[in-house]
Amino acid sequence: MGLAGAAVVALAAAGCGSGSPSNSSNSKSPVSVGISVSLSGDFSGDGLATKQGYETWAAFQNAHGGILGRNITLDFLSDGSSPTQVVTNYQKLITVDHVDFVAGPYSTLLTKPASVIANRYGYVMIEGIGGGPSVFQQGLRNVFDVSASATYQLITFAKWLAATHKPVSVAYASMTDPFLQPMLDGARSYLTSHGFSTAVYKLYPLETTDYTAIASAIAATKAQVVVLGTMPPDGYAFIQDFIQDKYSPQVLIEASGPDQGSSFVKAVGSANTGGIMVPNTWFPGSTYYQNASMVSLYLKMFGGTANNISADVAEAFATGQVLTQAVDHLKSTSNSALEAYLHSGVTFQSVQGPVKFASDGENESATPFVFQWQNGTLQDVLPTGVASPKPVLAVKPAWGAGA
Amino acid sequence: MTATDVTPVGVAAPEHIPYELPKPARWGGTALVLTALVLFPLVFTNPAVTSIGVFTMIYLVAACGWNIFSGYSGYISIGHAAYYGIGQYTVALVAMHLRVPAGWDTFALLPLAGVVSAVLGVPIGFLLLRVRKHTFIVLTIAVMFILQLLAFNLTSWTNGSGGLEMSSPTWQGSYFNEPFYYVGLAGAVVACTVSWFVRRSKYGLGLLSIRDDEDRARGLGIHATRTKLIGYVISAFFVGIAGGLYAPFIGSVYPQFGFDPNFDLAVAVLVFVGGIGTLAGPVIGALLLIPLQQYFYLQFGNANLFLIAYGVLFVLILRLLPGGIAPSIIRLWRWFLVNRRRAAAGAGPPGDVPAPATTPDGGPAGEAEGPGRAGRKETGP
Amino acid sequence: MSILNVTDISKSYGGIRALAGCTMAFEEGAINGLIGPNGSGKTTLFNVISGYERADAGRVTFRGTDVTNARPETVFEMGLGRTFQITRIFPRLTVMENMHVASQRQGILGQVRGWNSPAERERATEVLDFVGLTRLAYEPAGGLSYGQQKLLEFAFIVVAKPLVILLDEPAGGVNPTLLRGLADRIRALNSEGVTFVIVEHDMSFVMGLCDRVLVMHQGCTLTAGAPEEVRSNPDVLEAYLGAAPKGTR
Amino acid sequence: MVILQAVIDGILVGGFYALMACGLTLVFGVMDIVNFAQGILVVLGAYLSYALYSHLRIDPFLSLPVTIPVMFLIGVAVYWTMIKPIKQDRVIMSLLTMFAVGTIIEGVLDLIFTSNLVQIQTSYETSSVRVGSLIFPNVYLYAFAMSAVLLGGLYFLLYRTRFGRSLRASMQNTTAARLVGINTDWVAAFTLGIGVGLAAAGGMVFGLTNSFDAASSYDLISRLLAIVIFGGFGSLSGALIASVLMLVIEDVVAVVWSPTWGQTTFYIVLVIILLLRPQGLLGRKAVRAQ
Repeated sequence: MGLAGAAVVALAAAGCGSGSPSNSSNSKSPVSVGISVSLSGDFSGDGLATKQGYETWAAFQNAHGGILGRNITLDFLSDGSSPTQVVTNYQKLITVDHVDFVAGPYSTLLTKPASVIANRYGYVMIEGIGGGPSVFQQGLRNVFDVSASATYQLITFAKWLAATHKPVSVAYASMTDPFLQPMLDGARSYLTSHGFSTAVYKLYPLETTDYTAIASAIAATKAQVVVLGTMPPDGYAFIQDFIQDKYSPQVLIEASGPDQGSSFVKAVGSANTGGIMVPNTWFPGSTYYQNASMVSLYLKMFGGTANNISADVAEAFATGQVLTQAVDHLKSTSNSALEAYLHSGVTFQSVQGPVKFASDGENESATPFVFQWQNGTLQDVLPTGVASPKPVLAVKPAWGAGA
Repeated sequence: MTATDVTPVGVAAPEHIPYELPKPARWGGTALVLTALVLFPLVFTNPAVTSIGVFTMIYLVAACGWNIFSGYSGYISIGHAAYYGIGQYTVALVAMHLRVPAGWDTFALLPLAGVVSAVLGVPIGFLLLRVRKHTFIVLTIAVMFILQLLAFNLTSWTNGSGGLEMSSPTWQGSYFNEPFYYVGLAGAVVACTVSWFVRRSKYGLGLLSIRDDEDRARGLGIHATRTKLIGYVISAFFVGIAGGLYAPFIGSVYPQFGFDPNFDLAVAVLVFVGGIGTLAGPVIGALLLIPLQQYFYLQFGNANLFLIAYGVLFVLILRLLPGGIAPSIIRLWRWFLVNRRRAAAGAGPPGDVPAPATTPDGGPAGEAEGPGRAGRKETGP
Repeated sequence: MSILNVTDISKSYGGIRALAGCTMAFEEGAINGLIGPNGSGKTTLFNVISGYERADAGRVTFRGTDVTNARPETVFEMGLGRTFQITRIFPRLTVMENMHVASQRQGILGQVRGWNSPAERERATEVLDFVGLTRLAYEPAGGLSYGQQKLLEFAFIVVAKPLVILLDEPAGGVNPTLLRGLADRIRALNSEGVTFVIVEHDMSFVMGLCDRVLVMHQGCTLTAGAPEEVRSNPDVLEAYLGAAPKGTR
Repeated sequence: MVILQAVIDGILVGGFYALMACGLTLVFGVMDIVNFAQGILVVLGAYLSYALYSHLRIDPFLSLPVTIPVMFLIGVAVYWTMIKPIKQDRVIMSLLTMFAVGTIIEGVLDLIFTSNLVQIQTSYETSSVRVGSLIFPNVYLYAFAMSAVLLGGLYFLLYRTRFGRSLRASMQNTTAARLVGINTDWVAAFTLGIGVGLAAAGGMVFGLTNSFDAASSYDLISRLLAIVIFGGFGSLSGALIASVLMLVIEDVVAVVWSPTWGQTTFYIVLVIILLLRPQGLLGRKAVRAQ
């Protein structure tokens, strides 16, 4: 390790000396991390949150000695949510800017081409927001997802349901999305294997703008358990439509939407939030590694309230955390060393909890939380035993009785 | 609107002033551009730059193909992403099922991608070409979305929203892009050559006559439907090839990036900027806009003003260069010639205008509506 | 012997009957004049014959074969070319290119080859020489004056050597000297065996040129015969006075 | 019952799609312009109502008297500055110009409202009327009523007023209209204004029933264009029928089969219709230049 490590450090130093814009107060040349983010196009909303997450991490880490005692500089390029641009961007980051490391863009769609490029240049693609199975099926050894991958997202919920409820029929609906759909299927296969029948299973295209019909179809089944693979907009719409239909299932969990804090409350009305569940890889009040400081720093940098912090922020921050720990341990900026080390089965700490990589790069020790709206606040209720969960409301209050 | 109110050339141009650059300039220019393109990756070896080059080539192939139909026939298709997608899925699926090793072998699939697109283009084109220009524009989009939705829904084939992977070649990063680039360049050369042949052929004249006045052309023995369909299929072929090159380069295929509305607009826009219906138009457009756009993203992508700047720039081009860059160059050249002759002959006759708004190819089709309409109206006594 | 027959052709637009069971025969090798007051259905008849409009009823036969509601391209290929009252040329093509659109080629090879073979160019130039457009051969046709466009349309029909040529007001907007030349050209072609059907309001032109004149009125044939007979026919006068005549447009 | 519910949903939602589609088809009929920016203009309308509601607490429905005129003026302005100068190749040039205009608007909206999804949150958005086992959401009922009123007004404007006459005249034949002394430029400008004004109303409802951002425009425009060719370019009643039909088909298919096939089915129906009637459901034959 010694000699090789030294050599690598020297190389890397030379490498980034030639490239990355070194505008740091730190005497030593900074460690540069290159990221492509979607600041326009379909993913622009999450793209911005992702960028903020990385920025929060860099600011925090630089305040705590950076990496290897060197400052961290972030090199952002915008990709307009297009894989074409992502490909160009990561090649520029690696071959022109000579960044030391690259981190993941937003969404499974873009992480795939990005990780291929990284792999081509022997870079590790460490990411927190590209957990669709297809990312891990590429057979690339340089991809590492610090978050819970799609298939694991709803597993906590499914286990709880199977353990606490008698098998009933479940209504499923999901957007056709490389992340959401596997997520829903993951839960469905587990529940089916535990005797839960399927009342209805609806997939709807991204372009859908009117959900009333799908909602009514679900309502018509009178299913008492509803599992939805939603993005925020349709997440809101479904609940609004259920209320319109006067249909109040006992258990209602949505992939995304209820986690959006105040905008969710505004959308569905605080009185209706009660009992609604959402899986989450992170939450503001989590006691996990450095979470408190991340939250406070984020609020200092970007304002807003803790409940409005998007999970994208934490996922990006966690990515940075794992990178920091690994590199500080290795004492080198060699990507090959990093790849080997991340594969070595070590467990890292992050704002999203422990991170331990399976051979395909999924985070196998990820235990996604389940949250539930109780009395107008989002409480973590599952898994029991982690952090300080509130007891679950096994039956969702009827609409309007939740506050 | 009819040609009547255009100043009669008989008066305007006592001697003929060519509507094209002199032969040496044309051939010299072509040779120059070609050499530049061949040498490009050897000079700029940086992968970030060459990857921009690859995308430029992909769009160049598509643009030339698109222009062969939409440019020459005047039927603007904003749905050719249909074949971009078909090309991508063809290559991905065949490579997957026949276990075609990544690398040079995948390039062997390109003609197949083209052929599949062309074959599917026959029924689709037949259907689309039943309607005339305006409806056609929108109908092409509709068909493109149908295919996109099918790609989402026929999961057993396409793996739906999950998309398809293509294992990428094991080539070194330092020269990974070059093979794609040169294959793309080859494709572009073929596309442009075909475009050149069409423009010069009797068949091409049929297409152009359809652009100007379809009904008149039919009255002169031009089999409009057949002629249009052939053109449509040729263009589908090349766009399919472009898609077939894109898939292995990106390494994955998704419905929304295969059947991509943005691709449609991009191609139409760059051909228009270059000069629709001209030989050089698509080339100029692609070589200019694609690098420019990617560079824009790299430089100013983070600024929210990006979209605004892009839109404004586009409006300006539409406004300042009617008919596109290529015709504008020719207009400039003629203006120069006229002045030189005027200078030679002392003060020229007063009515001596540099160039009418129309040029033999690529000029505006405004008048094309005129006589056509008139012809229609007179049908009632 | 008649080369082009129209039998009981009817065509109406909503309420208006443009053609009311119109029947007429055009003699092979003749220069047929087709006259009649505005709105008597001359142009509609042309459109029906040349396949631009569907007839509601009746038959059109050309060279003995039924071409009722045939597609324009088919009719043309059978040897019937026409010009339009309001000229229709290809404005963005050069005059020379316009001349070549109509020239027929056989087989795929013919389609793939360049659009102007020396032979074709020679013939085109020869026709252009006559209509005096050679000078403008490589200008975009859209730049031509209306009169020039009318001549061009006539020219690119002629170049395709059809057996029958329908001319819809060829004299309109053409200056007198050219007009005389035009008449000569028509006679010349006619002597080579080309049949003409000419709709024209310029009576002196028609009477001077045509061997046979057919008169239409309210969508039917009124009368037909040699120019002088027609001129002396009271019904014709009646028809024209009945519907206030306009001269050439 | 479920199917009946789906049909009702389809009709209610179709109502306000008709608003946006009518704007599009009207503009086309008069000017041969495919207004590619209609999608983003709808979103702009949604944002206007959203802004008025979130800052001045003006109920979205009551904000219409403000937003519609504003959008109308925008439409007129766009015509004079962008469309009128186009001399040749109008059809495609105007299409591209409107696309460019749309891009600019999108950029501006991104700048002002950022790309975070918003929705107009009213008190009545979750309330509904129940008839037997059928549900009529209030929002959609109001929206439907509003659409009816506006479309009725449009009908009156077109068929009962002098302006309407000259507008329909220019629809029939621009040159002729100009000959009989109609100032076709003003007619065109007003028409684009009306089209954009309708987008304001449609956008308001869209913002009331969907979370949206500037990027939402792309899904919208593709649907609107489909509706318009289905109904036949330039035909208002066609657009109306097509909108309702589209939503009903989608919703019913979504219920009895799968939502993913809903849109596909509609598009396939569309293609079949156009095979039989290339000019669309109620399109004027003239559209098919013969």
